[in-house]
Amino acid sequence: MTKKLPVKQKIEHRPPPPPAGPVPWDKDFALQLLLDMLRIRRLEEKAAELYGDGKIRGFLHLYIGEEAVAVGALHALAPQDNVVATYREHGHALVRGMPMGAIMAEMYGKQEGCARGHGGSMHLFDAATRLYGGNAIVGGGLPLATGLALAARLQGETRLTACFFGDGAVAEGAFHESLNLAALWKLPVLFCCENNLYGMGTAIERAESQTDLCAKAASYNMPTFAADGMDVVAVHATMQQAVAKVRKDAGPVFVEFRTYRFRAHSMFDAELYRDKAEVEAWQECGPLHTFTARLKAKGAGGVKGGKAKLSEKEFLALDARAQAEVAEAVAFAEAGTWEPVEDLLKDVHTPPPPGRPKEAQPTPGAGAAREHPSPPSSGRGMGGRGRP
Amino acid sequence: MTQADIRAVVLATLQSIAPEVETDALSGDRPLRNQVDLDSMDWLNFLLGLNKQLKVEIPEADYRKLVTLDDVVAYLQAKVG
Amino acid sequence: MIEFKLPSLGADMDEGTLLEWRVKPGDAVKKGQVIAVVDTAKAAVDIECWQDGTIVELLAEVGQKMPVGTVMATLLEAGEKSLPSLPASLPQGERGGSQLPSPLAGEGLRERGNAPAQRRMISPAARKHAAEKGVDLDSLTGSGPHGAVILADVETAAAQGAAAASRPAVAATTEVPSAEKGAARIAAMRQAIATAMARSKREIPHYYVSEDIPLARALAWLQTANSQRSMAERLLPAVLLLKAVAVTLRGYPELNGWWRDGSFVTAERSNPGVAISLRQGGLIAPALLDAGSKPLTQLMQELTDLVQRARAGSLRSSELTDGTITVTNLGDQGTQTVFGVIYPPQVALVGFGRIVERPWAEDGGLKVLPVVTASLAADHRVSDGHRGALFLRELAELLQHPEELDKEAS
Amino acid sequence: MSRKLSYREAMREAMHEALSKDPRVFLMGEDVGRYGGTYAFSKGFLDAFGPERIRDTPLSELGFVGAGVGAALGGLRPIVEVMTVNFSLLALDQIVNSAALYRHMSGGQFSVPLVIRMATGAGRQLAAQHSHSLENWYAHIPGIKVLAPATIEDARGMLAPALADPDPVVIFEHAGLFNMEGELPDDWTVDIASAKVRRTGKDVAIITHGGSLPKVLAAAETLAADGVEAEVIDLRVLRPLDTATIAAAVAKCHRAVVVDEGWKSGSLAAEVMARIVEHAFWELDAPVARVCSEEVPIPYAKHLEDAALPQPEKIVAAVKEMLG
Repeated sequence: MTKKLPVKQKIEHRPPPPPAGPVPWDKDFALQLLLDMLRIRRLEEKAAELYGDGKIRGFLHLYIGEEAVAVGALHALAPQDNVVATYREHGHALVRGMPMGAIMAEMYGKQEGCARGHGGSMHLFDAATRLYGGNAIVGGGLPLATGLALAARLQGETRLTACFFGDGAVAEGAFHESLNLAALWKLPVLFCCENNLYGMGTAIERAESQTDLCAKAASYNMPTFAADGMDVVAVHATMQQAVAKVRKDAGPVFVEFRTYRFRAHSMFDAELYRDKAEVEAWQECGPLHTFTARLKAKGAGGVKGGKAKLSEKEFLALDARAQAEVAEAVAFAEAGTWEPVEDLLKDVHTPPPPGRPKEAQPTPGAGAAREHPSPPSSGRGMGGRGRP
Repeated sequence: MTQADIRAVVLATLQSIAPEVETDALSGDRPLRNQVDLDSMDWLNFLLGLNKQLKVEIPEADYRKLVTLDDVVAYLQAKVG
Repeated sequence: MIEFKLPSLGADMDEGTLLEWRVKPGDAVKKGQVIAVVDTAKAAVDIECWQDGTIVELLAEVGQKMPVGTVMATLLEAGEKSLPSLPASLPQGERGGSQLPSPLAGEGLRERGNAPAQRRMISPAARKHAAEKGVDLDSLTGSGPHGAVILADVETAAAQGAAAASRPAVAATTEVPSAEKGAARIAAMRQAIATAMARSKREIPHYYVSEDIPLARALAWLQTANSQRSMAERLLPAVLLLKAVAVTLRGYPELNGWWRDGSFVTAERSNPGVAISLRQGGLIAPALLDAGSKPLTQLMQELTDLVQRARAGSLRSSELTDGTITVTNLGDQGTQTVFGVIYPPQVALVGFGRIVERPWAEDGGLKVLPVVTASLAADHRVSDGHRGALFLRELAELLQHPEELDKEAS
Repeated sequence: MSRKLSYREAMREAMHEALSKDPRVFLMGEDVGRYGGTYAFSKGFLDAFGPERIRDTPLSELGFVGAGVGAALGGLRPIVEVMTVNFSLLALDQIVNSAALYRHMSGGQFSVPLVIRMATGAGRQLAAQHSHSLENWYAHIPGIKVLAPATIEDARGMLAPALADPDPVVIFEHAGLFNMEGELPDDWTVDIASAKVRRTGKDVAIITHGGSLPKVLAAAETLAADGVEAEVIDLRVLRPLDTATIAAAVAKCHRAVVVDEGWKSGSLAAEVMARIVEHAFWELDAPVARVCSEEVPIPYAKHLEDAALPQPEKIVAAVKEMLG
């Protein structure tokens, strides 16, 4: 008896038609998400410029074009949830609540950065918002997201773990092993695949025998969702469903966001592997301007609501806010300081616990708050939540 | 002893304690210890030196009268007579 | 056979230059006797010998700069049989840096082979080469790191052995102008302080506590005492403070001693090192030995003498190494409070600011009193803030009973 | 006669030559084809040799490195490019448990004529996960040969003998060398068995390999200005080590400093020092010293990364301390 094999999808390299119609949200919420997308875009444009100036070094992977995914998805999570990200994670860190100054200072390599300048662009970590990195080995985050979910389940916690990774990671063994474990053990992991069609310079159809990534995930016996990653409304709605599913079924869910990166893989990339026309077609459907155009033309407030439209003035004010925040973050990073070379060997191992509690002097950074992070603060101070 | 003689002894004693001091540059009416770095031990040795040179006993209660170079010279002159 | 090595006189000293030998071969020396004067980065220091014995050979030459641990002389232990053919009988001029192999020296020094604890450092290459060339390694002075005998020493000895032993190697000592020397000395001292203080801040987890101490009673007592004394015998408040620190330390052994090789060693006596600033710049902290058990008058004399000798650059080595705690006293020209940096390997430092009249609340009323702020910087590896605070409290209490400090002359 | 060439061009030429000469040779790895190689080592190869022989792989290191082992067993001569040593950790099982062991495990029946190339090293502010120097992990394993070309000549010449070798050969190419240019003599010859003296001297032997070689040569120039003549040994072959050349240099100079970008504990430097003690102990005039990376994950910030890695100044200081 032969079983019918799933058909290999012809992967579409053209973008889907841009979303239309009114945005089914309160205007305030819509503007909040628009602002977050603007914040990511302006931050990264500045980062690219600063890279050229030599202020930022190493690898710098920009998220430009993919902003709708992090913004739409992360706004569907609760503060107590865990987030595991990749090396293309500036947006995730920012939306999750990390101060922009701490991100910028980290990229500068200053000790006011979120990781004291130890990690740079690829390794943003923030215990306070439960962001477990900035993982720079493709697929490296999936097993540990599975373990975070295992810890939550064994400790009776309600948090889920959202793990972001690219389509390239789907080819790694770690993907398959992690999905299998999570499904086998019924762990609350939300596997969020940011499918931008290219694993570094290799198009997905050259890397995957089955380009329908949901079909792969489904083979591990877990629910799957797919959404247009260029449409923040679709991303958010799909993510909400997926989150609800994980919480309800207490098992893993796979979500694929179809998206596109407008810039090179990293700052070093001649982009010989894709057509200029393809990039331009996707840029036409950029998440920022399609969402903005929709808000301007049709407004927000849902079908029945007041359909409050976005004015150009409002948009410019939002953009000015984002740009001011970036300027402030750059100033914060510029004013930052270098960790003394004498501290080079610090944090290789966890220091021994301080002596008898009664006479112990407070030890910086070893407080309970770092082990059990509090939910993200609503404030957006410039790196204010630094170490003592 | 003339006032000039006493002044010369005072300056010589001072110089034996603080060799780096330029005695010409000292002003007579400003507190001496603002002009020369003398710790308590130096100050004691300075007074002790004057005591030896001029055979003048200086009670501890009088230490506070000796602020400027002019004070010291005047005090000693009164004692030497 | 005893090897007399250049001692380390502090965390900041790693080499010294021999200025003078105070003994010659054949001299009997007593424990504690000054046998040499060595110039360190900080001062010219008298070097004491720590065993009774007889000088056999002076290995270091005047003007020679050597690392700490260099064997400067050899001594026969008291009672050790003296050999008639010791190199002590050789004229000194012939025992230059080159150290020609001498059968006599070989005989006498080979004794040392029986004491593995004092094994000399000889590089494998030097051993191999010496065996090939028949050079007696025991006769060589090492020029390598830490005084190790290295290949070059063997080669020099072999070459000179071949070139006939007639040329005495006299080291030409060129006189350096003293002003230049002074500048170099200051720079060297700065470097030494930098090394010691950087090490302190790097290695010692300091904690700090401070306490304001009313001194009305102490100063009044001092005034009365001084009014009956001749000028030369008058006491400074500093002496009272030093004595009080030394006496109080008896109950706080964890503040009095040294951190060595990863653990704390308590000192039996308290020898407060007195921080003395030098006129040309820099700082030195020689110790007032056993200050707790000496009468105030004697302490005052010793302090006067110590300050004078520190400034003249003639301290004894034990005064530089035996400090068990440092006391820094800013005196009446200083600021009100000082928090010091511990001088390793010590584990504590007491600082006194300027004595000033301050409003003082007591028994529901306000008075004006002379007050000094005492601070303690101490090593958290050894003691805790709680004990440090108790120490200062007890020190404050003791200073309210100055007459007892004078009695403490057991 | 000679011509000027970069390390990158030399490596590219070597691969081009291998692919041209032997139809059994093929190149496989991430972005080697359409992208032209992550470091442009295989630019133009896809057009020249076609997609069957210039094979782009998914990000599946364990899979494609293991497939290389299988292809070698099956009669081909694969060149497998692993983008960096950092990602080779994902393929470690196939390298250590398959490639290295097959010959011996099969009682000599199956050899694995495989070449694995990978970039290695730190120094470009790529932070902890992208800055490893793990050559010594591979050099620990019997059954594989480990090479570290650090000159234009070696970049040009080591691949051919590696491919000719009947057993697996791992080639470490330090990313800091790729843009280095140098003269390639027309009559170059390269072996994969010996260490080479890159500079002659008499006062101290400095033993190094890979990306540390230019740093050591710079340090040697500084030392020369102070009258210290350093002999510089480039190990080139990290397994098996050329003990004779090391021992000869120590016998000549009587002092040795080992410079290795790996972390000190359990480093290749430790192995070289052990060999010196085993084979040249009686020639030593001073304890052997080493300059390695500080024992900390490589930090991103430049001043910290610089402080963590061996530098010419550190090498000069180590030599001077040794000389006393």
